[in-house]
Amino acid sequence: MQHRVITFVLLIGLGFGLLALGAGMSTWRLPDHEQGYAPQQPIDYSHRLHAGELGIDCLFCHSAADKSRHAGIPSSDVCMKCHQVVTSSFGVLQEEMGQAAKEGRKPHLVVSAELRKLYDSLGLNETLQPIDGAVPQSIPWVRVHNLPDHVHFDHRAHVAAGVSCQKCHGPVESMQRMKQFESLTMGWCVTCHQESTQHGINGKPVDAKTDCAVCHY
Amino acid sequence: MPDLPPLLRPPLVTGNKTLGDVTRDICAPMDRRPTALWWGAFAVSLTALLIGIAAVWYQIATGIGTWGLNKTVGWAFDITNFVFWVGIGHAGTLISAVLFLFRQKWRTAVNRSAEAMTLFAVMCAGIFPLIHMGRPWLAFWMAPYPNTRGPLWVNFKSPLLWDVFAISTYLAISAVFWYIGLLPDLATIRDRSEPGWRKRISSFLCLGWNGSARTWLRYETVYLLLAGLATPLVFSVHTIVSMDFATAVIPGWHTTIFPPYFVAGAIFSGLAMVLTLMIIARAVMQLKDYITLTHIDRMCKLMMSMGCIVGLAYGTEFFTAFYSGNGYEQFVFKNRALGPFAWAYWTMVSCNVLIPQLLWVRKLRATLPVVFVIVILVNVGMWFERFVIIVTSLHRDFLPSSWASYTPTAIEIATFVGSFGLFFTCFLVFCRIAPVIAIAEIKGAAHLPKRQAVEHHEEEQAA
Amino acid sequence: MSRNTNNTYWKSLAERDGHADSESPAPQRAVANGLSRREFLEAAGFTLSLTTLGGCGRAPESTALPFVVQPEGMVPGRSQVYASTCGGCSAACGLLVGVRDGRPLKMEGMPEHPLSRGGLCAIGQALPLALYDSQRLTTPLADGKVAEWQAVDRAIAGQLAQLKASDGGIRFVTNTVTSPTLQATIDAFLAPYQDARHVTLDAVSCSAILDAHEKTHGARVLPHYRFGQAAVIVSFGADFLGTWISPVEFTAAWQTRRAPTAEHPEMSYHVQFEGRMSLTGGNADRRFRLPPGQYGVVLSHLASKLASLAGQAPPAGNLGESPIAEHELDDLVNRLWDARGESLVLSDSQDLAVQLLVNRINHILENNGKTVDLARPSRQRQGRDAAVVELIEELKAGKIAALFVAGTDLTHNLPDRDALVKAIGKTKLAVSFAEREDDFAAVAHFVCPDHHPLESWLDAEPIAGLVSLSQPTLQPLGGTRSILESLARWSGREDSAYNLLRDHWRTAIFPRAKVSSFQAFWDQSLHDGFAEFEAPAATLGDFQMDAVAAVGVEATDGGDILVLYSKVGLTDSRHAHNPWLQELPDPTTKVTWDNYACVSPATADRLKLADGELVRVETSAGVSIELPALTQPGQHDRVVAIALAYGVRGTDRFANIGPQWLEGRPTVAPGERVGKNAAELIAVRDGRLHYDASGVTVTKAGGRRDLATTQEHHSLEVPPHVAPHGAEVRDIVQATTLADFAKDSHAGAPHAHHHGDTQFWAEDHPRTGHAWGLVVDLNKCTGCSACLIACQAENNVPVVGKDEVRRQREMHWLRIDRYYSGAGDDVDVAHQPMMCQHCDNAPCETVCPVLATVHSDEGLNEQAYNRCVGTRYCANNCPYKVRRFNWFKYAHEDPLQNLVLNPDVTVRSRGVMEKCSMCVQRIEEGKIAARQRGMPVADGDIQTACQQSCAAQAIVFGDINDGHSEIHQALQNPRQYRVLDEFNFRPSVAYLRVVKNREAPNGGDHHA
Amino acid sequence: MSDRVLVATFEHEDDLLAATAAVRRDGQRIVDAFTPYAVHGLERAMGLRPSRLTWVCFFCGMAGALGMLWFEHWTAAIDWPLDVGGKPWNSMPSDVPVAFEAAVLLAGFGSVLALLAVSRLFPGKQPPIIDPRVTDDRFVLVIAQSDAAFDLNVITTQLADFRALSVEERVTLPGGELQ
Repeated sequence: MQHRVITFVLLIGLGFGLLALGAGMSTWRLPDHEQGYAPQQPIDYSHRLHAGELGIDCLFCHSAADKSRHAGIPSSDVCMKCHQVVTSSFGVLQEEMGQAAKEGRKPHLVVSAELRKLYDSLGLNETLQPIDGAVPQSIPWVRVHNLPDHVHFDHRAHVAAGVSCQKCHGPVESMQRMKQFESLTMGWCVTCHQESTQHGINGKPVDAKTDCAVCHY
Repeated sequence: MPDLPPLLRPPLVTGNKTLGDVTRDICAPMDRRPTALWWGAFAVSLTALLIGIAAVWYQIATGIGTWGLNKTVGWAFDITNFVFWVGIGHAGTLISAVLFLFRQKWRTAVNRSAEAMTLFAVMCAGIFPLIHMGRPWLAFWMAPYPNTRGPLWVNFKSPLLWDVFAISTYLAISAVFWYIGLLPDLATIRDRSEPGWRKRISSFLCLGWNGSARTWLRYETVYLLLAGLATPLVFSVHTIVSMDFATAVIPGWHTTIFPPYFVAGAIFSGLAMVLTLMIIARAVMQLKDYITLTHIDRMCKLMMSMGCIVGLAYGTEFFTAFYSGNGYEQFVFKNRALGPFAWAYWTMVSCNVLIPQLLWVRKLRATLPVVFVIVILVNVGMWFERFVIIVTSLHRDFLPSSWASYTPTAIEIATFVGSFGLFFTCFLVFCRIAPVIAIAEIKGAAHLPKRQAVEHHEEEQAA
Repeated sequence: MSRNTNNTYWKSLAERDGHADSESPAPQRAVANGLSRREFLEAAGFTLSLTTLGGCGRAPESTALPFVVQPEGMVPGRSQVYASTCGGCSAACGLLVGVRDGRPLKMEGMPEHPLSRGGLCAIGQALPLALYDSQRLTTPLADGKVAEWQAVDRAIAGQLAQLKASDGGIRFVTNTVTSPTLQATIDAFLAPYQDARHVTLDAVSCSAILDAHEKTHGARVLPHYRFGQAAVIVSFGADFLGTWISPVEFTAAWQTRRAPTAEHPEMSYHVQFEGRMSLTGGNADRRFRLPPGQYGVVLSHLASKLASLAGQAPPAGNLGESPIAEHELDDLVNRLWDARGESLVLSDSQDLAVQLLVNRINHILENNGKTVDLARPSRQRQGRDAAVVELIEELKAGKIAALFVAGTDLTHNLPDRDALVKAIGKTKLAVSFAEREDDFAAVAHFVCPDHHPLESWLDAEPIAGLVSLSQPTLQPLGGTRSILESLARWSGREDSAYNLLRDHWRTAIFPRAKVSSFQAFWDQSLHDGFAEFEAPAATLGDFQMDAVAAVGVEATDGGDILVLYSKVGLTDSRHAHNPWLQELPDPTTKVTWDNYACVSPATADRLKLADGELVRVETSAGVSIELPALTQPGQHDRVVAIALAYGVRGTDRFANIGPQWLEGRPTVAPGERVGKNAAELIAVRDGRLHYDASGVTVTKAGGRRDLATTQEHHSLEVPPHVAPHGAEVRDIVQATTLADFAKDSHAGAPHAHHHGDTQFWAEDHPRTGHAWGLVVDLNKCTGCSACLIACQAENNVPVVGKDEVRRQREMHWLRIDRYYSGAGDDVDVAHQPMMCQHCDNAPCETVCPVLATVHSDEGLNEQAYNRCVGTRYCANNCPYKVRRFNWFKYAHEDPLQNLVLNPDVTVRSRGVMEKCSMCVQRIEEGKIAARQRGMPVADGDIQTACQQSCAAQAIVFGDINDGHSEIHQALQNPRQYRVLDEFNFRPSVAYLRVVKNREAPNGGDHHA
Repeated sequence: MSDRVLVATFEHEDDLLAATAAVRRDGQRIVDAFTPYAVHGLERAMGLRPSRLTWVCFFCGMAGALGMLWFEHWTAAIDWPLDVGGKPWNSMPSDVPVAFEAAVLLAGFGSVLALLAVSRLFPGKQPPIIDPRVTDDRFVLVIAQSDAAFDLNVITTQLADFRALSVEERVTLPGGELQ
């Protein structure tokens, strides 16, 4: 009798397990299948703020996307183009400005915690002046979109063909933390290539080849 | 007409056995403790198997470079062994299925062990295509399963893929054929065993066989169907194996004669291996009454005729090359006979064509030591046939700049030895745990004269 | 799985649900109907493991580090190309350095360069590998120990200060210095000292040519040979296509006259007299086997016959008996005479008399100023052997106090090493500038390692009036220092190499250029890589007839004749540390990783030698060397030829270069080096270093050393005992003679072949877009093997080591098949670059079970490495045997050396097949670039690595469907054929037939 | 529902055959016979119809062949047409071998599984053993007792004529399985 029960429980377990597998099929992944990957970044950078609310063009920061196979992660000096001046959120700055006006003093420099990390990495002190002897360091961003070494994806070709960034990267402008939106598996790539060749991109006919050597060499 | 039938057809089972005797005799080896001879053979086989496992492990861990292959000779021992074992695997099905279809009752003495041999030989064969891959851990890519690569399936134009399907189908069907044949005997074991592990296992495995006439009827139908399926299958498998070469462009491979040539060769080598095992089993397992000299005589005749077919194929190959007017083709065959691997070629010709001619002599067919030596030589010769086809064709192909030689490494030889280890280990274990002769079948066949009488009786009554 | 850290663990379901009785016994049977906790957990664990399966497979986190400040113009992932000058040898070819993300990766020839014209030899291609060599010195050494630059500078300055006061000699030994700045720096460095001299020692000296010109023209110059203007070329031993002086330049010029067309069936006539079988000899139209000692006799005959034609007095002295038949000589004389001013006679002999005769003949033929340019002489070889010989004497006499050696390995390159080392011990100061601790550096007091050429500022003036710049392409990897800086510092000026160079250019080069702004001149030169301007004409005297005398008898003392030569791709011991070059098969012998004694087939028969059996070669001076023998067809029967630049100190590092496994054998035996140093056999005669010697004895030494050869069968002829009637010779390499070609431009095509395109199945694959193809002109291809290294560098082809090559497992995607035909004097050599033929009916594709190799829309045979499971069926079924299998995991453990890997090409893992991809990464790059421009791919936009490197411009790549492309034209060439055409594989690679400028194909018995 | 049956045991197949034929001629219903091997002629004697498993085999084989042919065509020519060695997208001849193998595989497994299903054979099944020697050297005939024509004595005598070793009455389990 006891064996019956064990068998029964095992069967239920198996059923639930399979159910879990089946239900999670869309998120279920083989090794190297990274859909939904959203690692913690060294700086809590928000694409929603920059690309969404502020409407900064993708190519402003990822300027190599139409020049190189890598879109490129912006160098710190690109950040400093704005953040030389913008040191904290607008509201905080405004508040300090108002406060200063009220107190009749020059506004203090208000630096947000996240931007402080940027300035630290560049070796800048409280007043954003270089610290003597400090060597500026790169910010160790965590790669979100990883393709295996045997795949050669070239941003140029896709940008030139008019593929929108969101096609592969998803609605980046709404992402607080960057995540891998699509599966980026070979099947996903090939399907898109086949469909693009059939239907064109934005009405423009393209010849998105599905030869192996388009990606593998 | 008292003595006439036995003169025409010698009895399949001698010694005047009853049904019970048959059961007891055949099950006896399973009940006895293993003999010293068995233990010795098992120890040797197991050692060989372990050597093979070590070699394969080392090869997979280190790389195919541990074999003697090179840029020109990409296959040698691996595929030679593969074809060799597949070939051996053919006689089992042939004896079982083809002879069954032709109502050759004498097959009952040997079909069980021949089928087991098939199974083990195909297992040995299957290992080689697997381990010969550069990345065997990706062997599952050969299977057309849905994957993350989207619409990328497999290449159904590749003979190697045909091979995958052929070999796995063959292994599966052979295993089923063997297992289905084993069902009644497993029930016999179940019913005569004392309660214990053997009874438990056999009653689990015999699927609840109870000897019902209705089941027997369906069973016979399915057995016939399986035999009918296995017969073209066995031909298709070696045909497909031969297509690995025949559809290639390499001179010496690219030959339309290969399918029949390979099938004949496979049967030839398979018969040789069955005979080898039969002669050993007969001596070791005291089955003289079941495996009679008649059986061996017939097997010898069959084997010799196959040898002649193979010889004809060798000649035809040369003629085709000569007649083709293709210099590359002609060269390959001249190079086989006179080139650096001439020794292998002439070993093959002597072992496969010349030596079996001795079997024309009836006296020699009845002299078991002689037959034994001949079948061993045929085994050797058939191994060399595959070696010659593979290596001599590859080592000097189109561009003389790429000509190369081939020497096996110790790892390769150890792997080869290991395959024998696997084969004999499996076979020895099989001899211990399953009836080596199909009990139910031989019972059906042994009492042939009586039943004929009954049938006559019935027919008379019907009339 | 996320886990709440303040989990409370419940003991039973009941407890969790709040019904737990505090006194409840240990819950052995917590679940009612007899299911124990253990059993429950088993079941639960099983379920859990299934669910976790869904969450598995997260790759380890990797970071991406952007620049802090992105350098202007730099785009990550894009190559930048810098014009520079090759520092591989003193030929100073133009170089384009491809730099990717801060590291120089790919060397390409500079198409605009007036000398190399886009070609680059194997050595140049292999430069980056030497750059990323972890065994290069990174610090100076003092007495063999790591030292600080300051300490070394102080010590050397101290020594030098003492020397200034004393009369001890200072000698500065270098190889030929083509750099004007370095020359000026050396001169400036030596100026303050009383007895200071600069001695030039070349790895292979051409001293006799300069000495001869000193005698005949009154100026010690090396002529600039202009092969492009020569209709008749007669070379006595000079391997000008392979190793001699400036082979890339010479090949580029030579090939311009090697392409006969149906309309103009004309080409140059190239005759080679030589003792061994050189690369150049193999490419000659007519080749005579002549030991070096007999050059003089033959030249005397030629000179006297030509003199009489010209109505001049023959050279003084008696004519000996000519070893060459009279009618052959007459024929040659007539051809030379008819091509007056368009002919060229040259020799590599170190025999002054021979070089004088050469000068005389060129003088008679009015070649000076045309094919032999003395007005703008070459500066690529300046060695004066007399000075070297004098240096050795001085060293032995202890007269030298300080010895500086740069760019050459003094003790390795000279004979009698032990005595020399002892003599060097007498100096107070021995300084080496070597990049690695070479033989001299090991005995030097100080080693002040110079930068690798790719790390340093330098210049070069290979031909008077052609000055080129060499610029650094990355920060020095180690603590090395430019020789310019070191010398300036010891002369009291502390400045960077850049400033030193620029200053010299401002003061010395700029004035010659006759332009107004130095900055503009400098910028332009730096951009172009070179600057060309009128050179002041060299002051030459009238031709001194008296200086030339006929050579009557063979300069010999019997016995066998030794010829020392440079191996193509390994001309200098400095390159012996480059595994690409060590594994580069010699273009003629196809041997890698070793030097050996080449003997003729007759000698091998006589001594009963098999390849690899050791022979002992002993000179009359009693110096001997033991080397494995190699049968070399076409070699003179009395000649034994040995390559220099082997046995280099430190090459024992390669012992474990290949895969390590049970039966693997080390590439270099313990305690040995790659090959043996044959410099010990160099003879010093008449104040010159002679690379040939007579009176040598060759004996079988017993024992063997297996040679690693990439080719085992050396003829297109199958061995006679297995040859089918009518198919004894395979028409893989098709050849014809100029005479036949003039009559029928399709001459040489086999008759039996079908020319229809029979296809058994539907043509499902029209090539509507691009159709990539390659055409190789076998008549231009010299076999120099630069393409092979270019391919290796471009495509991350691994080095496998000697043992693997011996097992026939070299990995080169592009190989050069070499076939001999004929025997004796009539041995012809054919070179055929063989790479994946990208067949439209590819046999490899059909057999791959997993679709790892399929065809692209553009006619490429693609290999997807990551799909490959390694059945090797494709390689077996490849009729051209061009597929290469990764038998092992080839080493990529050296992180520094990995910097050389091309990020555009996947590094292949163990167990996969690979092969020529027709540089598909470049095709894709070209297509993407064109798409960005919005224009179609133009012909020439995309070049394969092999095509780019080819000095002979023998390789044409392009789009066959483009009616205006060069390849489209090439395919219309009547010489075009495809290998194994009769099998209908439809290769995308075509070859152009060889045309030899002669009347009849070589006669005599064919030799396998 | 349980039935009473008559179980007769024989030593030779000839006796079984003859007894079966005779009992059936007399209009008795034969439940089953149990033999150590396939006794040829028994099915005729018992009046069993030929098995229809051949049809299972045929249809499975056809399904295998056609299914595989379609699959091969779909993968090679429709889902992702790849140029393999210049061959046409759909090169039928090369599809034949695998289709054949698939046919054999499906036919073989189909018939065997059908056999097991129809005969209710499965691993671990513990069938009632009517006589342990039935798989050795005994032949057993089971005759239903419920029939109107059944007369125990007549049949027992008749069976004794055919040298039955024993004749005994037994009761079947509900569902008709013999006990």
